[in-house]
Amino acid sequence: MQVKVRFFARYREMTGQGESAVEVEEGTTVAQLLKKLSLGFPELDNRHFLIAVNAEYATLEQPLRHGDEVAIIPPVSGGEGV
Amino acid sequence: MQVKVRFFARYREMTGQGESAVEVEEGTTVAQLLKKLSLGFPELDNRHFLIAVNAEYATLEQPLRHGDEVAIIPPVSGGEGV
Amino acid sequence: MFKVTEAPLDPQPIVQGVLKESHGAVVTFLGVVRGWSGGRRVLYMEYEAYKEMAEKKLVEIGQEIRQRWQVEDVALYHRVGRLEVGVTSLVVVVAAPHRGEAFAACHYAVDRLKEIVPIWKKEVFEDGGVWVEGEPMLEEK
Amino acid sequence: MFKVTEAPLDPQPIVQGVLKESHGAVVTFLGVVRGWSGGRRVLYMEYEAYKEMAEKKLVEIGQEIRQRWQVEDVALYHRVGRLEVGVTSLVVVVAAPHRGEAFAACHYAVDRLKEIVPIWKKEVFEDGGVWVEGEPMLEEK
Repeated sequence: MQVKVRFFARYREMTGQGESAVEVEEGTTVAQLLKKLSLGFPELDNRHFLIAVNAEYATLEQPLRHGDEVAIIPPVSGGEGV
Repeated sequence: MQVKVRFFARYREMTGQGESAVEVEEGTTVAQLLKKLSLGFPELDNRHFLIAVNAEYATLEQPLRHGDEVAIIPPVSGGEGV
Repeated sequence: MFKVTEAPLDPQPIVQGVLKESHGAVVTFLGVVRGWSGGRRVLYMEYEAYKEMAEKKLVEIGQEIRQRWQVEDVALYHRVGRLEVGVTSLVVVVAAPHRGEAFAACHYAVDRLKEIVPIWKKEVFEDGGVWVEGEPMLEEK
Repeated sequence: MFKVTEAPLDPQPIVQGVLKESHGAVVTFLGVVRGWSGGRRVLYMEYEAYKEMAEKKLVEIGQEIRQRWQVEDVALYHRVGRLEVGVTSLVVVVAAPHRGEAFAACHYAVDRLKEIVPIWKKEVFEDGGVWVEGEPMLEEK
């Protein structure tokens, strides 16, 4: 099955892409997807980010389904100065 | 000597005037002035107000000088709803 | 930056007047004439000020804020006269580097205005008007 | 009332959009691009959002405020893209009958936005840009 992975801010720049279609096995969890992604992007190993699945914060244990949109969410910094 | 007395809000309406020139003896205090005023305006006896002399809050003991502006300041209620 | 006026209040130029390059946060308070008071329909409000003293007290509030939060960019405008429902009677703007002091200082300014600034309002209903009186100050200054 | 947009933010229509006759207090927060960060001159900021999720989280903040303060009239607008110094990136407006809940809810909304809403900013200096990262959330949701 296929999931879409979206990268933002420093991860978008780091990976050089805003999104990527990734082929994974049925029942893959978020953690397993991240492990697979980190082969191509070692910085994804540091885990200084959260994960959203279909625009909602998710746990590492969450199993994915075909067509899911998975987003790498670095610590947010909207609004005015920190 | 003469002082000017200013009335605001309910006291302006009550006395029917915004201000009044009052003749008082040299060295009259705020308290003595109020006592004199209350002969004409008994409601001034209730003391539910503060006094300002020359646009600054003053005590009852403060002695007045010729030309002073004395204001009756009911509890303020500016801004939005109470 | 500290004014009692009969003219309509427009927050936008007031904000521009206090904003500096070092600021990241602007907190604005608008006091607005409510259409209801104690369940009764308000027709309009009459605001009255002891103008000279009120402006002096507004400046003092600005000084208090500078001392407490080292925040210098504060504006306090109060409109007086007959104000219809929905009309802005009060604009308080505080601009500061960060939001914490901007919120605290703006809230403080409004609280303080309702304690020491000689401005009064009369709520006018269909059957007449009532002067609103705030809490009497506990001690005289 | 809950928007992530590339368009300039104008607080005035946003205020008008939440104001009702029962309101006496409107608190507005403007987040503004600062010209200085850590003593360095900022040229401009780049704001980026995960738009679909960010707008969902803005709506959630509105719901949290309704539950906590029974305040319903809240607007949260965040601008994204390249924003110059002095430009407004964030507008939060809370209108309520009284000022206490309006200040509390507006401050809460800004704090919460900086915790859960997926928007990021890059400070761009003469010698390059730096993505600002807030505090990492302590626990995952």
